[in-house]
Formats: sequence, C-alpha cells, structure tokens
Amino acid sequence: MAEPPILGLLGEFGTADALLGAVKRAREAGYQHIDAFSPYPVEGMAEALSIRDHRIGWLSVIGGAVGIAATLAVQVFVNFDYPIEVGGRPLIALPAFFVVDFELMILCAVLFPIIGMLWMNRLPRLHHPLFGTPRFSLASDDRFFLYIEADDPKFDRDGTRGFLGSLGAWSIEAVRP
Amino acid sequence: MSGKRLWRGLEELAGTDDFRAALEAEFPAVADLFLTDRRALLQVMGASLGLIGLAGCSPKRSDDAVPFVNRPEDIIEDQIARYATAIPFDGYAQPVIATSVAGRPIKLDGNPDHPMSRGASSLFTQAAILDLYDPDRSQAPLFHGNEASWADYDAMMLRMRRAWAANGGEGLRLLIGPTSSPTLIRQLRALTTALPNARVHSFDPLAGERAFEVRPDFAAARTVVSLDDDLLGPGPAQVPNVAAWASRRGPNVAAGERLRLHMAETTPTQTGSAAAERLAVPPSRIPVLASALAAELGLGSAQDGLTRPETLWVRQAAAALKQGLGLVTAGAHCPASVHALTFRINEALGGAAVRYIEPVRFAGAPFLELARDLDAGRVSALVMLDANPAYAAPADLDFAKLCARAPLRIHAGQHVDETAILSDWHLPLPHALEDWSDARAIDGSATIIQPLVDPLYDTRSVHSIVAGLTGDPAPALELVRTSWPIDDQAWRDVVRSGIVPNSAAAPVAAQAPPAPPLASAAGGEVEILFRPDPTIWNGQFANNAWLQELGKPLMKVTWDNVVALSVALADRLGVGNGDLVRVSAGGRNITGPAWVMPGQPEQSVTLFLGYGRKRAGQVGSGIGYDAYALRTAAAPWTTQGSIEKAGGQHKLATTQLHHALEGQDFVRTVSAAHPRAAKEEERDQASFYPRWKEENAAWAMTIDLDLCTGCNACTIACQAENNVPVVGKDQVARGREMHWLRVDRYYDGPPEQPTTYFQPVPCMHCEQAPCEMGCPVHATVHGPDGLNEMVYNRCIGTRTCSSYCPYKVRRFNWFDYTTKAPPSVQAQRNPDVTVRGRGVMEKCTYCVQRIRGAVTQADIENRDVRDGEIRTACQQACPSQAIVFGNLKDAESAVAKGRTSPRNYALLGELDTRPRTTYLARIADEEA
Amino acid sequence: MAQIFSPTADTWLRAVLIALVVGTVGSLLLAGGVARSQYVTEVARTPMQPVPFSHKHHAGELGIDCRYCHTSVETSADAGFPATHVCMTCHSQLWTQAPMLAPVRESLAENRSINWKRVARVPDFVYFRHDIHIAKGVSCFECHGRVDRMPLMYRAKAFEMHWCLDCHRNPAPHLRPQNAVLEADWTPPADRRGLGQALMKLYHIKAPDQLTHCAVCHR
Amino acid sequence: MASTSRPILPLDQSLHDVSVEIGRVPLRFPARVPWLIALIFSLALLLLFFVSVTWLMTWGVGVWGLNIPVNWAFAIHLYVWWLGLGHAGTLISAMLLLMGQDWRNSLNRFAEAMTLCAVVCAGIYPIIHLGRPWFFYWMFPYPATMGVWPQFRSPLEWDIWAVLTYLTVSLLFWYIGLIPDLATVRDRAKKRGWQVFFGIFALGWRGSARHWARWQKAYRTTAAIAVPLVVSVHSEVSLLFASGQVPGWHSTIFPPYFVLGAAFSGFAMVAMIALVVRHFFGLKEIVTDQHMDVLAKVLLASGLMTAYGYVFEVFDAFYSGDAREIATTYDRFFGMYAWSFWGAVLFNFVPLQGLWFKRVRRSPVLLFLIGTSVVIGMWLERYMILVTSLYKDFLVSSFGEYHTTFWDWGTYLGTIGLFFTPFLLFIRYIPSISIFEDKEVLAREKKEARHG
Repeated sequence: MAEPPILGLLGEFGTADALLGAVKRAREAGYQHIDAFSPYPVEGMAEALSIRDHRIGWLSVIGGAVGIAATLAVQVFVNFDYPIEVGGRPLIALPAFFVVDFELMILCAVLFPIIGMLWMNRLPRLHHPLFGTPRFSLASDDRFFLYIEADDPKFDRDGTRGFLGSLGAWSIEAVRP
Repeated sequence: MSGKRLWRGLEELAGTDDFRAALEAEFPAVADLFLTDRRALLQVMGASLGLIGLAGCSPKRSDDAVPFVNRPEDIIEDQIARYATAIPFDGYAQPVIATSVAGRPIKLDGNPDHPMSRGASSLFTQAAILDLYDPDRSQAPLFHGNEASWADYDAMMLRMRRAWAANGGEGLRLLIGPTSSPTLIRQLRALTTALPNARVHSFDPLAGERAFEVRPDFAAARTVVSLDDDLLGPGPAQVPNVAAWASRRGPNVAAGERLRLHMAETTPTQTGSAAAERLAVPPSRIPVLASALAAELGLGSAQDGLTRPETLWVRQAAAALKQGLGLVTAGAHCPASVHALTFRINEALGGAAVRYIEPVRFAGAPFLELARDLDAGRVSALVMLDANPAYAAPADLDFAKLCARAPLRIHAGQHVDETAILSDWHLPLPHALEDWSDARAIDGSATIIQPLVDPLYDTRSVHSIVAGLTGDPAPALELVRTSWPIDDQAWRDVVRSGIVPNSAAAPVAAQAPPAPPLASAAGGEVEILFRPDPTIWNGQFANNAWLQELGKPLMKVTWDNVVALSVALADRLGVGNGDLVRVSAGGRNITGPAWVMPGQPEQSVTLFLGYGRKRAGQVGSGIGYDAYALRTAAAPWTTQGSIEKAGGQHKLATTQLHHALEGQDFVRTVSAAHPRAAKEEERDQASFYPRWKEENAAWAMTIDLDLCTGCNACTIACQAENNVPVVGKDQVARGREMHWLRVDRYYDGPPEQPTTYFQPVPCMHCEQAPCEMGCPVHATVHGPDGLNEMVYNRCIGTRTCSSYCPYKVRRFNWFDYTTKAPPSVQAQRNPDVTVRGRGVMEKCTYCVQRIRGAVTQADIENRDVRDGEIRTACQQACPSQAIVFGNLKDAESAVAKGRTSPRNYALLGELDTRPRTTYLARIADEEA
Repeated sequence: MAQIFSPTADTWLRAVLIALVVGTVGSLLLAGGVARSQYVTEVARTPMQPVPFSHKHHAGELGIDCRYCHTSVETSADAGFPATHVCMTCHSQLWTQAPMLAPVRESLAENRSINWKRVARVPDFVYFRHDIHIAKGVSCFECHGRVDRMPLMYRAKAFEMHWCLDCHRNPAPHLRPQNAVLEADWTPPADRRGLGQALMKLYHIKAPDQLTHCAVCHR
Repeated sequence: MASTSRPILPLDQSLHDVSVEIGRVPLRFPARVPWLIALIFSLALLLLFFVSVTWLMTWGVGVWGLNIPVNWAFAIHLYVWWLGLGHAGTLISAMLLLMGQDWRNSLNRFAEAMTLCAVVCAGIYPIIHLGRPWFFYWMFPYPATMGVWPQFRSPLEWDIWAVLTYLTVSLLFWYIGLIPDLATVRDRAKKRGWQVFFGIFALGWRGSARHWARWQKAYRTTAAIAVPLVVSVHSEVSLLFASGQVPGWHSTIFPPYFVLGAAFSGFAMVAMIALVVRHFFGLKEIVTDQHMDVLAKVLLASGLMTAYGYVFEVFDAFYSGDAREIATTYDRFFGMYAWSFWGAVLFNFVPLQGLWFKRVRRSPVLLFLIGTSVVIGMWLERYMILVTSLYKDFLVSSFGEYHTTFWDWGTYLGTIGLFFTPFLLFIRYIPSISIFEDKEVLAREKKEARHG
C-alpha cells in the first residue's frame, strides 16, 4: 500500500547546540533542502546552513538614497514651481531643506529593509504545513527542529528518518500537506 | 444732494427679503462665552445695513447681486465716493473728508483744504465714524420711556407753542450743549426775540474761564511758555496746534529756530512730554508762577516763596521769552487771574505770537442761573438739546432733583442717556453724517455739514427741533440754507469744498480782562484736579469701543479711568497700580483704581472725567468711576480733599506692562555733539544671502520721533482703515489687544521728573524677516516690492511668526472676534480689507489695499506711482506729519531722503532684520 | 498541534492588506478629484434667475455691447449689474406685456431691486479687479466663457487659484488687442505667439514674480 | 560581553519557564484589580482629554492662557516634554541592542511601547495648538488647487516630518521585535480567539533559521538607524526655538541640550514603569535588581550630562556678552518665573545624587521616587525654556505675562490618559517583555555557566 505523500521530516532536539550539530551533520551527509527552527536565533546557524544574504543591508542603503533624493527633488521642485521670497532666504536653501531630507532618508532606510525582510520571508503566511505537525508548536517555546524536505535529492523516507534518529532527535514527525 | 439718493440705493440693497435671510445666516446672534465685556458690544441689532463687500475669511456668502433700480450717476456698487463735511466736537467743527462705499460711510479723514486740518485728524475725528453705527443710538422718540411718534410730539408741541405765544415763552428754558453752528445760533437768537421771556442756557462741563478765544500762533513763536495748558493734548484744537508746533520743529527747522516749550503743569500731559523744560507743580502754584513770571518780565512785584526748581524754571522761561517771539498760554481751566496775567505778559512781549478772536461757540446764560431758576420753580418747560446735565452737572447741584421741578422736560440727544430718563420726552438726534447742519472750526471758519446717508433711524435734526419750538419743524437743509444767503453755485462750491471762504473769525483787539486777586489757597491734604479723560473726553465717547480700547496716551490703560497720584504719595499710602483708593472732598467721595503717575507732583491727585456712566450704552455703561460726583459748581477744576487706601484691587487692562526704557536705545536722541543716531556696527551689515531682485518699488516708512506727540490718532486711523476688531477689556488684560499700530511710551530718568518718549510701532516689514522663515505654509512671505505680506486665508495659526518677531507687532485672532459684531458695526468695515476670522495671524500691511489700488491705477494708466500718491492711514491722520511713506527706489521721495538723514536708525538694528520701517531720532533741545 | 488558519486564510489576509493600501491611496485620489469636480468648482452651474435673461440673445444675436449693462467694467473693480431702468430702456418699448418680463416691470413699479444670482464669483479674500484686466487686454471671454452662446448664464471656468496663476505666470497667450477685448468672435492672427509678445510690451505687463506674489490678490 | 560576566537572569529557570512567566501575562492575566483601577483612572483622564479638545475646537486656542508675546506655552512645552519621555524607549532598545547589552532585553519592550504612547501624545499637540487645525494638511506637499506648497525652511515643517518619521519607525521597530513573541504566545494560547488574534499579528512566524537571519539583519539595521533618528528628532525640536532670535532660545547648544534632557527624562520614565510592572506582574525573575541597578546608573549618567547642559547654557549666556541673553538668564534666576528654573534644578539634580549609592539604586521605592522627581524636573525645564524666553524678549513695551487656564491643564492631564490607556492595554494583551531574547540570554548564560 502506498503511504500518503509527505513534504518532509521534522526532527526535534532539546538544545540549540544539538540542533546546530544535527544541521552540520545533515549538511555533511549531503542534504541540501533543509531548514532549522528555533525559539531564538541560534549563533552559527546561518553559517551552518550557509545562508549568505546581504540584500537586507543593501535595501536599507537604497531606501536611504531614494528617500533623500525624492525629498530633495520635491523641495527643489516646489520652490521652482512657485518661487516665493521668504525672509530674504535663497530659493534653494539646502541647510534648511536638509532637516526634512534627513528625516525621510531615515524613514525610507527603515521601511525598505523591513518590507523587504517580510517579502523575502514570504510573510505573512498564516497557514503552513509545519503548523499541522503536533509538536511543532514547541518551536516557539524551548524545542529546536531540523526539517528535511521531501524534494531533497538525497531524501529517502526511511533512510532520512533513520538518519534523523541517528542525530539523536527526541521525536521525528512527517509533515503532511 | 447725493445723500438721499445714495441711501435709497442702500435701502434697496438692505430691503429685499433674500438679503435679510442672507444677513441672518451671516450673523447668527450667538452670545460668546468668553468675551464677556465685549459680548454686550456684539449683540446683533435689527438695522440690516449693506452687507455688500464685507469680506471675510470664510468663502460662504450670499450669491445675490442687487443692483439699483435707478442708479445715480455718481455711484457704482463698489466704488468709493468722498465728501467734504465736518464733525462737531465740543461745538467746534472738525473738518473732514468722509469716504463712503456704495453709500456706506466707512472712514473720516481730515480735509486737506481746511486750514484747521490740512488733511490731518485727531483720534476723536477718526473714531466718530463708529458712533454713526453705534447700535445703542436712540432710534425713535420716547415719551416717558415708551416709544412715541414725532406726530405725538408735534401735537404736544403745538399746544405748548400756543401757550408760549401767549406768555412770551414764560418758563421756557433751553439748555444747550456746546455749539458753534451759525444756523443754530441764528435760530436761538430768533427764538429769544420771538419769545422774550424764554431763556437759553449753555451747558459745557469743560467750559473754561477764558473771556475770549486765544489763538496761539506757534508759527510766529520761538518760545512757548505754557501754564498748565495742554496745547498738544486731546481737544478740539489738537490738530492745528500739533501741526503748528510740528512746523517749528522737525528736519526743516534750523537748530536755532526750533520751537522751545516751557511747561508748568500738574498731571503729565503730551505737551509736558514734548517740553524742553517741564516743571511739575500742584495747581495752586500756577498763579504764583504766573505772577513770578510776570515779575521776572518786569510786570508787577517779584514773588517770594518759590521753591528752587520753580525759581529756576521761571528764570529760564523768562530768559527765553526775552529773546523775543515769546508766547505765554494758560490752560482754559486756570483761574481768571492767571488768564489776566498771561494776557498782560503777552501784551508786554508784543503779542506777536498770539491772536484773540470772538468766542466761536454760542455763549448762553450760565447753567447756574438755570439751576437757581429750577430751584425756585420758575421753569415750566426745560428743553435740553445735546446736553447731558444729569450726568455731568456739578454734584452739589443735584440736578436730578432740580430737574424734577420743571413740569415739562424734553431731552434731545443721540443716546437715551442719564438725562433722557429724567425727561418726559426724549428726541433722537441724527449723527453729523446723517443730516444737514453747519459749524465753525476752532479759528471760526465755517463748514457746511452735509449728510452722507439718510438717517438710519427716526431722528430729527436739532435745527428742526428748535424750529419746532416756535413754528413748524422745517427740514434741516432748509434752515441751514437760509443761514447762508449765497447763490446756488456758491452754495454747491461751499458744500463741495467743505469750507466757507474767508469765514474765519477776524482778530479782535482784546482789552485786558479784569484781574481778580490771585487765589491760591492750598488747604486740605491733597489737591484734586479734574481733567477730561484723554480718550473718552467728558463722557460723550463712552460708548465708542475704539476709544475705550485705546490705551491712554501716557498710561496705556484701557477701558477704565484711574486716580493718578505721585510716586511719593503712592508709597505713603502703600498703594500700587490698580489698588483702590478713596478720594474725598466736600463730604463726597469716589473710589477708583490708583495709578502711580511718574512726573505727578507729590501732593496732587488727578481724577479723569467721562467714566462711571450709567446710561452710556452697552459699551460704556458701568465702567470706571464717576469723577463728576466730586465736582462742585464752585470748584470745577481743582479742589482740596483727602485720599486714603480703600482696600481691594481693580483689574486694570493696560496695553503696556513695563514702562522704563531700562537702559535700552529703542528711542534715540541726537544732539549737536552726537549727530548720528545709527551705531557704527548697524550700518551696511554683510549678509550670507544673495540679494533678491527687486522691482522698481521698494516701499518703506520713516517715523520722526522728534515730531511724534503720542496722540494715538494713527492707531485709531489704522483701526478704522483695516477693520481691526475690538476685543474687550478681558482680552486686553490677557494681552490680546489687536491694534496693528501701537504707540509705545517709555520713561527715562527719575520717576518724579521723568523724560517721556513716544514710539509708534507698526510692522517693520523686515527685508530679512524672521517671521517669514517660521511659517510652514507660506502664509507670511515677502513681496517683490519689499512688503512683508500676510495672507490671512492661507494662515493656519501656528503663531511661529509671532514667536520669532522681535518687535511683537503681530496680532492673533484667539477667538472669533469679527463675525458676531452687530451688522451696523460691520457696515463700517472697509470692503478693501479682509475681515480676519478665528485662528489667523494679522498685522500691519502698510495699508497694502491702498498700495495695490494706486499701483493698479498707475498700471492702467501705464505710469509709475508718484511719490505721495500712496499714503498709509496712519500717515494720513498724523497731525504732525511724523510718518512718511514712500518708495525707496525713488531717490527723490521723501522717505528716501529721510533714510539718508543722520537721524535715521533701525529699531533693534543689531538683529540685522533690515526693517523697512525706520525711525528718525529725537533732537535734543539745546540748553537755553 | 492543529492548524489555526485554513489555507484560504492567507488569501483573505492578502486581500485585506491590498484593500487597505488601495483604500488609502484611493481615498486620497478621490479627495483630490472631488476638490476639482464640478460639484466644488460649480462649473456649468446655472442658477435660477428671477428673469430668464439670455446672453445668447442680447449679446450674441442682438450684439449689444457688454458695457451697455455692465457699465463699470472698465472703470471699476466690479463690472456692475444693470439697474432696472437699463432693461426698461428697451423693454418699455419691446415685449412690454411679456409675462417673462413681469419681474422687471414690478421692480420698476415697486422700486424694488431685481435679485440676480451671481454666476462667476471669487471668495471674499480675493480682490479681483475688472478694470485692470480689461485695460491689459484680457477679454471677458477668458474667464466668463462664450456668454454670447449661453441662453442662460452658467459658470464657464473653475475659479481656482491655480487657474488664476496659470494666466498670471504666462499672460501672453491670453492677451488681445484693445479692440478685440469685447469681441466674441475674434479670431487670433496666424502668429498668435508673436502678437502675445507684442502686446506684453505694449501693455507693459510686469514680470511673473510681480503678478504672482500674494498681495496682488489677497489683502 | 562585559555585562554577562555576572548573569543578568537567574540560571535556575528553564527556557520553558521564561515562556510561562512572560507568556502568562497576556494569557492568564495576574494583576487584574490594580490594572483595572489604573485603566479606569486613565480612561477618566482620557475623557477629560476629549472634553478639553472639544472645548478647544469649539472656541479656539484663546481658551488657553496664551497671548502676545507668550503665544506658545503649554502646548509646545508638553509636546517637547512628551517627545523627550519617548526617546528613552528607542535609545534603550536600539543603542543597547547594538552594544549587545543583554540587560536591555527585559526592558526594551516596555520602553518601546512607552515611546509609542508618548509620541502619540506629543504628536497631538502640534495639530491641536493650531489656530485653524482643520487646515493642518496644508503642511504637506500635495498638488493643491491653490497651487501653493509648504515652506520647507520652516522649523515647523521640519517638525511635522520628524515626528511622523519617528512615530513610524518606533512603531515598526516595536512590532518587528514583537513578531517572534507573538508566535510564542500564539502557540501557547488555548482559547481559539487568542490563537487567531496572536496568529494574525504573528504573521505566521515559524522561527526558521533563514527567517531569523533576515529578521536579525532588518532588526539591527532599524536599531542602527533609530539612534541617529532620536538624536535628529530632538535636535530638530530644539531648532524650533533656536531658529528664532529670541534671547534664551537663540543658542547653538540647544540640540545636544535637548537630546540629553530627553534621554534623561525618558530613562526616568522607563525605570518607574519597569518597577511598577514588575511589582504587579511578579516578574522579579525577569526584571531583576541587576537591571534596575544598571538602569539607575544610566539615569545618573544622563542626568549629570544634562546638568552639564544647564551649566553650559548659563556660561554660554554670559560668555556671549549679549546683554539680552544675560538679562534673560538673570530673569530665569530671579524673575517672575524663577520658580520654574529652580524647580527644574531641584527636581532634576538633587534627588538624583542618591543614585551614587548602590543601596538607593537597588531600592525600588527610592528609585521610583527619584524617577518621579526627574520627570517633574524636566517638565519644569521645558516650561521654563518656553515661557521665560518669550515673556520678555526684546522690546520692553511688549513684555507680557503668562497665566495658565483650566483648559491648559485639562488638555495636559488629558494627554496623560491618552498615554496610559493604550499602554495599559499593551501590557495586558501583549507580551510586555521580550521572550525570545531573554531565552537567548538565558541559554548563553547557562552555557557560559557550564563551561566555567
């Protein structure tokens, strides 16, 4: 009889270090499509999963640039669109303009990375197969999970289950759609 | 004449029902919780006058366009018409040019063609327009307080006339307020001839002791010694006096030629402030000084018992007089003996600088005789014309009781006042702009008073009323016309020009008046003086909100009269400003707020008449204390009495809290030694900013502090021109007065003998304005012609501009000060100036409406604006012509010349705001 | 643990988020639109007049000069409305019994004004002057539209500030020679631009900064 | 790291305990009664706020004691004060996060929430103090039919943007930091309603390593930017005054002077609130005396810096040699409003000196009292800066006086309600202390404890 298809296997660990070790071992074992879940960011996990993503930082830089440029543009435009003398000050009074420029630079430098982060994380996502697995709720409490996806080339239902067991997972669950 | 037709046009405007509806919608009669004092003033009254052109910050407005049925040739809906006429003030004509828009008179200014005005005007003239629209004016005849009709009155008068015709007017007494109207005088003479037993009495609470009119001629004088004569102060002669005085000072007069003023006075006045040598003495010393001065000039024996300052002052005055072209004047209220002395002194000095003319005003039998007759029950009918004895009569006469002795009492006046309620009949008189009349100016020259509008209410001219005593009440025009036997062409010219050619009184060879013995009995604890209030005068202006809210020239107190006492006396009594004091004399006493008056001699107290009115109207009733209550027939001007602390405080609303110059150089003085007013560092300061390109106009103003006498005419002129709202005592006390142009007054030196400075402060129109920089919405910006423009409809009320303004000339509409004003008051508003709504900032605009008007006109004619073509309201009113406005780009303009004067300096110049309004420093009076 | 949300929840959430964004932007645009709509600007508003006066007939077909009724247009800020007797100069002869003209006759008889409704109007705080505009060759039709084609008078232009500014910033294209100012069917010459420039000089039209600063219209 | 040399959290608790201890606050609320009392009280004040504002809108700003020359007083003074209180939140959170000061974790969430509420209170004022508030949108550049634009040289224009930016950034910073904890609470919630509520706001956070990585970058970036923001915002507020020539305002030391004062008052506020919350919610294990001790030290430090600002402002006035600056300074010492100056000095700096002693720093009561005194002191200082400068500026003739009215106070007390109502709701329904960060710290400390 064919078992119902699964999306992957979820192994539960007790500590951050255990998880970290498990992840490293899994990589060594050649697993590609894996993810780790923890109640707090675990030091070294990014390296272990070789996540190298600098786009957030750049988004902030871009945001800042866009913010300041746009504001300055508006300020210059309105003063040319309807030039009015104000207190004998020059039409384009950069020192005065710059305060607002700075504030909007900051605003955009914050908005861009945050929106970008959510976008790249594909959030918000209220429904996710993982939420269906009974013990996963502990991921936000004090447990640590290693997730090996079914579409991983090396994935083999029983083999992987065994592998997770060998990593010392307290529990192993199948994630179903 | 146009008056009638104009009014018909206006009636059409006001008459339609749609219009009334629109009017109701525009002015809901909502009582304003906060402005309690003003609330009364803001009650909506019926008369729905022209709403046309009344601008406001809200775009809501009636869509109606209501043309004439039959348009008169000389009027277009929004076009301005100007007519020459006159406003009587204490009987004297104040010559004016009245401006009216679509038949609504909105402004009064001096008549440039009249020698007694030369285009200038006093604060009273400026404020008179508001009286026309006073909602409290009496609107119909009253019989025992109930509305009656003229028909009823005429019926009654018919019976009386028969009786009088029979007995020659037995028991008929007229009591008439000060008047110089040739027509009225003619009528009164006719009446007394027709009814030989009738008598006409004069009533003037401010009547002086002078035998005839003294016309000091400053133009011919180099030294003027004034014995308590407030020549430059408020009064019917203020404008010509100040103008003449100014003609002998200012930039065009050589240092040696400058008029030098020696003043001996009790309570400080504007004249004293302008004097080179001011001596503060109690009134009892004035006669002594007079005879000492006479002695010094070789008339009579030398006086002894003078104090050192007195001796010094007399010596200096005499010395200056001896140099020739001298003139000595004495206050109208001084005892006859002093007038006799001054007469002799002037004779001795050659009398070059003084002329005497026959009294210009009607002199009837004394009021005291009337009182006696009333007491004796010899009066059967008492007709009181434009007089308010019930309020202003000497307290010891108890006029109310006397009055009751007359079986028939008729009162005619513009208000249902204290006297009206004692009378059987009250008859409403028209405002001077509503009916025909005539009057003589201070120099005797006559003016025909023509109406600009038909009477707003059911009034009848005083001429018609007097005519009604002996015959049919003919219309005023007819009566006036008959007094001037000239052909119609001449008549039209006279009416148009506002002056009857060569009607000025010719000088008379006056003979020395009898010289009664010098009476100077200083008894009692303090000497009490009675003086007319500087803005409310004898009480006739009590219901004029503009004058009520105007700070008194030297005290800057509004909405109140005070008890002025010296610093030393205040210390002794342990009172400060606003502490209540009780002043007693002759068994009577009044209680009023004390005011510590620098320069007031120690043992003297000054009481100001005009307040404490019971029936002045919603504005003027029940404020201040009634100084008349202490005044006796025997001693109307000075008396002896005592003063004590009454306990308690009275909240005074002053527009200026601090008075000492505190070592600052806001007001500067130049002298031969130091001719330059501006400091070195203040000249041509560098700037980080590139200059903006300017058009061919750069508006600017100079104010000559050497000529300013602090008379406040500019402030009221500005208020009338620019729809400046009245906010009431409570708001003023909170520091929220709205005057665009204020006259600051500073003291310097010892409080017993201070130097007094006046400084008018309008908007400075800074070239590098701090205010503009602060506004987030471009509501106050700079025009290419250098104006600091204030755009009310763009203002959101952040008030940053005011926070940044170093001169604090900006005013804010903390509440809705405008839309709840009675329609009649709104009808005065200048349609060329936006009426500011709640929550917007406002300030002096250099009368931008006048500038734009002239510039646009010049544009239409493809020419440049001429120098002097644009005159700001303040400049136009100023009697001493201290204010000059014009175009800096035009090197020939008066203002450009003034800018180059070494006396020119900028207020707070060190801030580098580069004001367009600059000041010309005072010139020190060189030592005699 | 069980799923809290069904798979469709995400769709809903996204829908809501999008709706929020669209809603905010949309409402702003709407506000802007309303401010420019006829409802606010009252363009084409045709108020009910006491007498259905036809400019088309009088000005257009009969070719009566504008100034015949609006007498003060050249000399005053206000163009002026015709006094009743102006109407009666003709209508005492023509259509003397026309019921349509009853209000006019009553007005004259009872000496009561006719209550015309203003069609073109600027707010109270705007000080517009007809005389200068006429003097500088700005035609009536610039602001009032082709009244000679209006059976009943309606507002032709949105009297908004930026509309005034457009002309004050660049008057040349709106200027006409004096003889054409009141000319309804004036056809500009081929070289309109050149004419505009010439008239700018002829009329001594000032530089834009002097025509657009606040005090020009606001006092 | 320095501060972890001594564990900041007690080691005898498990990660789970942390979830329980904090998570139970929203889910099974401990201190119902005191919370309810507090809420009722602040709701009453909120009512007063609405009454006052309605009154204000009905009649105009004249209902306040303002006048010419003192045409800015309570509104602007409280705007500055509230904003100052707010700043500490951002500073504690951001700056300390960047410096890896673990002790922040138990405090930052209050602090940030407090910032939000304070900024709202502050942001209200610049709008309601307008003469015609219904036109406030004229301050934004939008294509108007008037064709007129805002005036970007105006400090008030700067102000609007600064406050808007600050509000948005604080909100985002607070919310982003909150997401993982919302997930925790979501997963522990039993009632369906709570699950959905927290579920939606947790945005479906799963704690994936990849998410954590990006999240950390974004969070730290925001933090890094928030610090200069705080400085810029209050500097800008100070320019509101320094841009005018008014003596007592026109000074270059204003920006740092204002920023320091802001942080000072803010730290005081945080300390007070932390003490109260921990007392009522029994969070002694999370917000430890150790935390309060460090916070007290920071308070002392910022207080001393502010004191330096005072000294230097006076020095500055005399050093400038400007007669008017000197006059204003004298007037602050001895003038009509001297009480506000000396009051500020007294409340700000005298009790503060107690913090030199450990016993005081560790005593909740004393620390609370000192905090209160500082908040009052800074209130007086802002008042002093506003009124003493305006009421006597240049021309002797236009010197004025300022007297508060009932509605001045009504509006002010009202904003206190506006501050506490949302704040109380926050601590009631949202994890008011960072759960995951505390776990992080705890885990690390345990590890360090293990490896000696």
